[in-house]
Amino acid sequence: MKFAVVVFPGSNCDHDAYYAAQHVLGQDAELIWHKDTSLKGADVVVLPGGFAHGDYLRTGAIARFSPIMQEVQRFAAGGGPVLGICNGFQVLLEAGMLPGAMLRNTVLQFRCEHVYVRVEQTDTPFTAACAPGQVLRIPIAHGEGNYYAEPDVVDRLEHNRQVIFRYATVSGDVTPAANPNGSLNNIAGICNETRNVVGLMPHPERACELAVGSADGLVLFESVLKALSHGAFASAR
Amino acid sequence: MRARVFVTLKPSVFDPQGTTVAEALHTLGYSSVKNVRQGKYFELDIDAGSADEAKRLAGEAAGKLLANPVIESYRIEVDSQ
Amino acid sequence: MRARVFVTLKPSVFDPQGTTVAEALHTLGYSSVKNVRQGKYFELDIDAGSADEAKRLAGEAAGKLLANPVIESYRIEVDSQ
Amino acid sequence: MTMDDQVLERHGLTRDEYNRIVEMLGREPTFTELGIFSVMWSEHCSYKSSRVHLKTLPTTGRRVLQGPGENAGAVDIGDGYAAVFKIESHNHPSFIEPYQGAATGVGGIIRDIFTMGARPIALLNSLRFGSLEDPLVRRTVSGVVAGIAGYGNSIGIPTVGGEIGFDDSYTGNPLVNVFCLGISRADDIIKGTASGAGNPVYYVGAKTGRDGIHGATMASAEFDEKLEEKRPAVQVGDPFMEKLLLEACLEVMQTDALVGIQDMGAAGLTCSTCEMGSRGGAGVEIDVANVPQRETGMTPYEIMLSESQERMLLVVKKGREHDVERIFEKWDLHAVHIGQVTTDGKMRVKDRGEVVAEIPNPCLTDEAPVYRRPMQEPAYLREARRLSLDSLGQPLVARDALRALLAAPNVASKRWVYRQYDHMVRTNTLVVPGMGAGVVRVKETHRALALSTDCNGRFVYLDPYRGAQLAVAEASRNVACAGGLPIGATNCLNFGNPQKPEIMWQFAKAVEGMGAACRALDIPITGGNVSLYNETDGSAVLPTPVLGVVGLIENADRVVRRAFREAGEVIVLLGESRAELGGSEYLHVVHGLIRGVPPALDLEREAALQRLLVEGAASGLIRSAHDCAEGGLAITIAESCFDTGLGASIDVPGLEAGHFGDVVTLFGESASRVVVSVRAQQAAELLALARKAGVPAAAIGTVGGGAVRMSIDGRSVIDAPLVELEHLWSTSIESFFEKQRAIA
Ligand SMILES: Nc1ncnc2c1ncn2[C@@H]1O[C@H](COP(=O)(O)OP(=O)(O)O)[C@@H](O)[C@H]1O
Ligand SMILES: [Mg+2]
Repeated sequence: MKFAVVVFPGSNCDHDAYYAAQHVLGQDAELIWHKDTSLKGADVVVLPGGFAHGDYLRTGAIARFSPIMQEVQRFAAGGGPVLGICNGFQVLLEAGMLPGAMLRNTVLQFRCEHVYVRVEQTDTPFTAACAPGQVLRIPIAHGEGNYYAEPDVVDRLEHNRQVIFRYATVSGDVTPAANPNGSLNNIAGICNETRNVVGLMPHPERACELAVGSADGLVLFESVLKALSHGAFASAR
Repeated sequence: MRARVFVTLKPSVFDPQGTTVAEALHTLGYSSVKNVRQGKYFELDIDAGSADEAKRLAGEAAGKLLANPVIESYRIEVDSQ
Repeated sequence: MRARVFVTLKPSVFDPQGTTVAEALHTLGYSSVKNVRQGKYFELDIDAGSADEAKRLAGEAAGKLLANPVIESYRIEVDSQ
Repeated sequence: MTMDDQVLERHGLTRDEYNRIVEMLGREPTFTELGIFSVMWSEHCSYKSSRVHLKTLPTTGRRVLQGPGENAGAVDIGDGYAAVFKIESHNHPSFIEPYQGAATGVGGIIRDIFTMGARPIALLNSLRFGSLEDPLVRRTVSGVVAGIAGYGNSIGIPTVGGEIGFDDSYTGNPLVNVFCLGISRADDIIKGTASGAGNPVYYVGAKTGRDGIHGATMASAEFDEKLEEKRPAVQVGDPFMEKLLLEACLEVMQTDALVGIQDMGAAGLTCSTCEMGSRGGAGVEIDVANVPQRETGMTPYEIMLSESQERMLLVVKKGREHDVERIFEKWDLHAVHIGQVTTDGKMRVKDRGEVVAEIPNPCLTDEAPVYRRPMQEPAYLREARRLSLDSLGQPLVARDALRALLAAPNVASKRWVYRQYDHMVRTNTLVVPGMGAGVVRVKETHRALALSTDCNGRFVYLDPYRGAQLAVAEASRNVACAGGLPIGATNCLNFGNPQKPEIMWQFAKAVEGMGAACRALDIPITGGNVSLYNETDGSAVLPTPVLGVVGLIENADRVVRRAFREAGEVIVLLGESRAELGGSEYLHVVHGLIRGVPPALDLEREAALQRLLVEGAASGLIRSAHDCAEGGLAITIAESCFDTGLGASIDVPGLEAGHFGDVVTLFGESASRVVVSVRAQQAAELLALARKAGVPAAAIGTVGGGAVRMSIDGRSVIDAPLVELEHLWSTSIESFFEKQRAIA
C-alpha cells in the first residue's frame, strides 16, 4: 500500500506522517511536492499538518491553489481515500472538499496537549478498524481549530453522519469542558458525503508509538489498510 | 491606484477576537463600547487604468483569495491617487 | 454610533503576510497588484452622545488596546447611524 | 571627515576607539565604515568586555567536534552523528516589542543551528520577568510567550523545555534566552567560511529593509529615556520565510557546491561578510546595489547595518552556481549573486562599483578592542549575605508554607506557558515540558538527548562564583535525572553594565565558578552568548548566567521522568540535607528577602550523584527522579505526585535551626539532592549502589494514598489532599491571566 504525503511550503508534519506510514506501519510512503502534478500512483493521500504558506491570510487559504490540489481533487472524486490532518484539514475546507471553516480557538491561544476524541462513525476508510464510540487519546496542536459552519450545513453533517470525531472526556462523554477550541458540536473531524475524504484537527500521526505518549492514532492508518484490502474505496489510479 | 478591502466575519458567525476585545475594553472602563467585531483590512496597490478596473480587480482578488465566503464578507473602496 | 478603526503596520515595518498575499495573487495571475499591506479592522458600536465623543473613545481604545504603538498606527472613522 | 562627539556617541564608540580606527586604516573612516566599526566593535559582537574571561572556560573534550568560534558548538553523540546547539539572548528587543522581539530571537538561534548543516529538532527558552502582579509585566509575558510560540510552532521545531522565573529586578529588563539543538552527521558539519578567490558570494532570503539598524549597538546600551531616539525600526519575524530557508539550505548542503554559509544575525550583512572572510583568511567583496531591498533609497550604510531577519550569506564553488540557484528556486527563493571572495583579506563594499568601505577583516574581528575592565567586590554583598533567622519573627507553619510556595510563580506549574508551544511536532519528544528535562529521541540512532536550561539568579547575586557553579550543577543534574550523561553545555551570560566595576566583578566571578564546575563535572562549554547592559535606569537585573546542558541517553527506552510511577514504590532521597536557607524561595516568598549564603556545593559529590542517576536510569532501577531546587524537599515531593494521582508519605530527620527547624528541613535548598522512586523490592539495591558511589541516600517514605503526608522525626507536619495541592500549583500562573487575553 502506498501513501502520498503532500508537502506544501510550510508543511511541518509531513515527515511525521511519512514516518508513521513508512516506519511504524511499514507501508510505502512518498513525499509529494505541492508543485508536482502526479500522486505517483498512491493508494492513500495525506495532507499533513503545519503552517502552509505560514498560515498567512487564513489557514489553508493559499495552499488550496497548489498545482497538486487538482490531482488530489481528481483522486478524491474517483473515491480515493484522502486524510487531512490539522492544517491539511484546513486546506480541505478552503478547497471546498469538506464543508465549513475554521475560526480562532475561543481561548485565542495556540493549544498543544493530548485530548480525547470519540469515534462517531466507522464507515470511513480512516475509522474502519475502530470500534463505534471508541475513545482515542491524541494530541492537538493548533490555534485555529474552532470548527464552524452555517446551521443548515451542520444539520446536514449530523444527519448524514458526516461527523467522524468529537472531542470528549476520557469516558467518551461529549461535554463543553472537553472541547478545547470552541468547535460547534465538539466537532474534531468530519468526512465528505462520499465518506472517502476525512479531515480532523487532532494529530493521529503523533500518536503512533507509546514512546511518544500514545499509540491510539495508529488505528486511523490501520483502518485505511483494512478498508483498501477489502476493496472498499478503491483508489482512483 | 489604491484599493482598500475590508473583510469582516458574517453577522451570524461568532467572533471570539471581537468578543475578547470588548471584554478587555470593559475591564479598562470603556463600558460604553457595546460591541466589537474584528476583521481584516488590506491595502492593494494596483496598476489599473481606471478606478472601476481597480475595483473590479480588487473584487476578484477578494472573492478568490482575501475572503472566505463561508464565514466572511467583504467591501471594497478605491481612492485613486 | 459605529466607529471603524483601521490598524496598519507603520510603513517602515515589514509585513510578511502582505508580501505572501501579493505573491499568491501574482501566481493567480493578478500581476497588476503591485503591493499588498495587511492590517486589522475593528467595528466598535459605541454608546456616545456625539460623533466626536465616539471618535474620542475609539481613539483611546485604539491607542490603549487595538493597536501596538511600536509597530502599528491607526485611523478612525465614525459614521453615526 | 573628522567625527564630532555626538556622532561617535550615537555609534557607541569612544574617542579612543575612534582614534584606534583611524590608526588601523591609516585614514579617517567613511561614514559607512564608521557604521561597520560601530556594530562590529559593539559589546554584542566583539565581546570586548567578556572575552578575556570567556577564554578561561573549558571548551575541549573527547566529544567536542566544534567549540566556540562558529555559529554554534557541536558534540559527538555516537553512530556518526553530532548534536549542534547554542543559546542566545534577545532581551532588549523583547522589552521593546515582546512578541516580535521573542519571535526573532527564536528565528536567530534556529539559523545559527541550520547554518552548521544540522536539522534543528528542539528548542528551549529561559525567561525572566518582573512580578505577575504588574499588568505591564503580564502583557510582556503574554507577548513573549506568544512570540516564541508563533515562530517555533510555525517553523515546526518543538519547544521541549526551558524555565521561567520572576523577580522585580527584571521588571524593566526581561530576559529572553533561546536555546536550539540540531542533529547533523558528525563529518558533515558546515563552517561559516569564505575561501577560494573568485568564488561567488550569494545572498538569499528576505529583502533588506531599514529594520533594526543599530540593533547590535542597542543591545549594548542600557535602557533610559535616551533609548527612544536610539530605537530602530522593530524587526518583524517571518517564520514562513525561515522555514523555506531552512529546507532549502539543508538541501543545498547535501550538494558539494557550497564553500561556506552564515546567517545574518546581529550586525547583519556586515557581520556575516567580515566573519566569513576572516574565518577563511580571505577577503570578501560585495556590491550593495545587488542586495535585494525592501525599501527605496537605502544608503550603503543602512544596507550594511540592517538587521532584517531571515537572510543568509553563502559562498558557492565557482561553476556550481546553477545547482545552488535551482534548489533555491524550487523553494521560491531567489539566491542573488552580490559579490565574490578575494585574496586580500579585506571586506570591500561597493555601491554600483564605487568603493564605499574597505577594511581589513582582522580590524573588525580579532583586532577589535578587548578590555580588562576594572572590578570591585560589590558593597551590597556584606549585608546581603548576613542572615539571622531570629530577626525574621515567626516562620510560617509547614502546611501554610507549602501552600504559599506551590502557588508562587517561580514554583507553580508553567503549563499556561508550554501548552502554547507545540512540543510534540517531529514525534521525537519523549519527555514533554513540565516533566523534568526535555528529552528528544534521535531517530537516526537508538539514543536520546536530555536538555535543560537553568540558573538561580538569587544564588548568583549572593555569591556569583558559587551561584554559577550551582547553575551548572542544577542544569546537569536535571539531565542526569532523566538518565542523560552530560556531554556538553552552552551558556548565556545576562549581566548589567560591565563598565561598573561591581558588575564586572559579578561577571568575572560567575565565569570563574562556571569554568571550575564544568571542569569538575567534565562538561565542555562549546559556545554561548553574552548579554550585558541589562539595566533599567541604573539598576541591574540579578546576575543570570543561564546554563544549557545536553545529556546523552544511550538507550531511548530507558528515560526517567519526574513523576512517581505506582503506589508502593519506595521514595529515596539521594544527597544530604543541611540547614541551608540562604537565597531560598521560602525567604523570598514568605519574608520578601534575597539574603544569606547560597547552599554549599561539593562538586565531587555532585559528580558521583549524577553518575549514580545515569547508571540507575540505564539499568531501569530508578523509576522516577526529580531534583530538589526552589522550595526544597517538600516541593520536590509534591511535584513528584502531580499528574499521577498518587500521593506520598515521607518522614525525615529534623535539621537544627531553632524555631525555623521545620522550615529549613522541608524548604531548605541544599544542593546535590534528588528524590527518586524505586520498586519496594529494589530499594536495598539502590541504597547499596549509592553507598558504593559515595552518595548519601535514605529511604524516606512510600508512594500512594490520596494525600501528601510529611513528618519530621515521626511528628506529622503536613497532611493535605493531593487534589487540593495540585490545584493550587497548576492554576496559580493561569489565574493571573484569566482576565487578559492576547489580541492577535
Ligand atoms: N558565554 C560564552 N561562552 C562561550 N562562548 C561564547 C560565549 N558567548 C559567546 N561565545 C561564542 O562567541 C561566538 C560569537 O558569539 P555570538 O555573537 O553569540 O554568535 P552569533 O554571531 O552566531 O550570534 C560564538 O561562537 C559563541 O559560541
Ligand atoms: Mg550567527
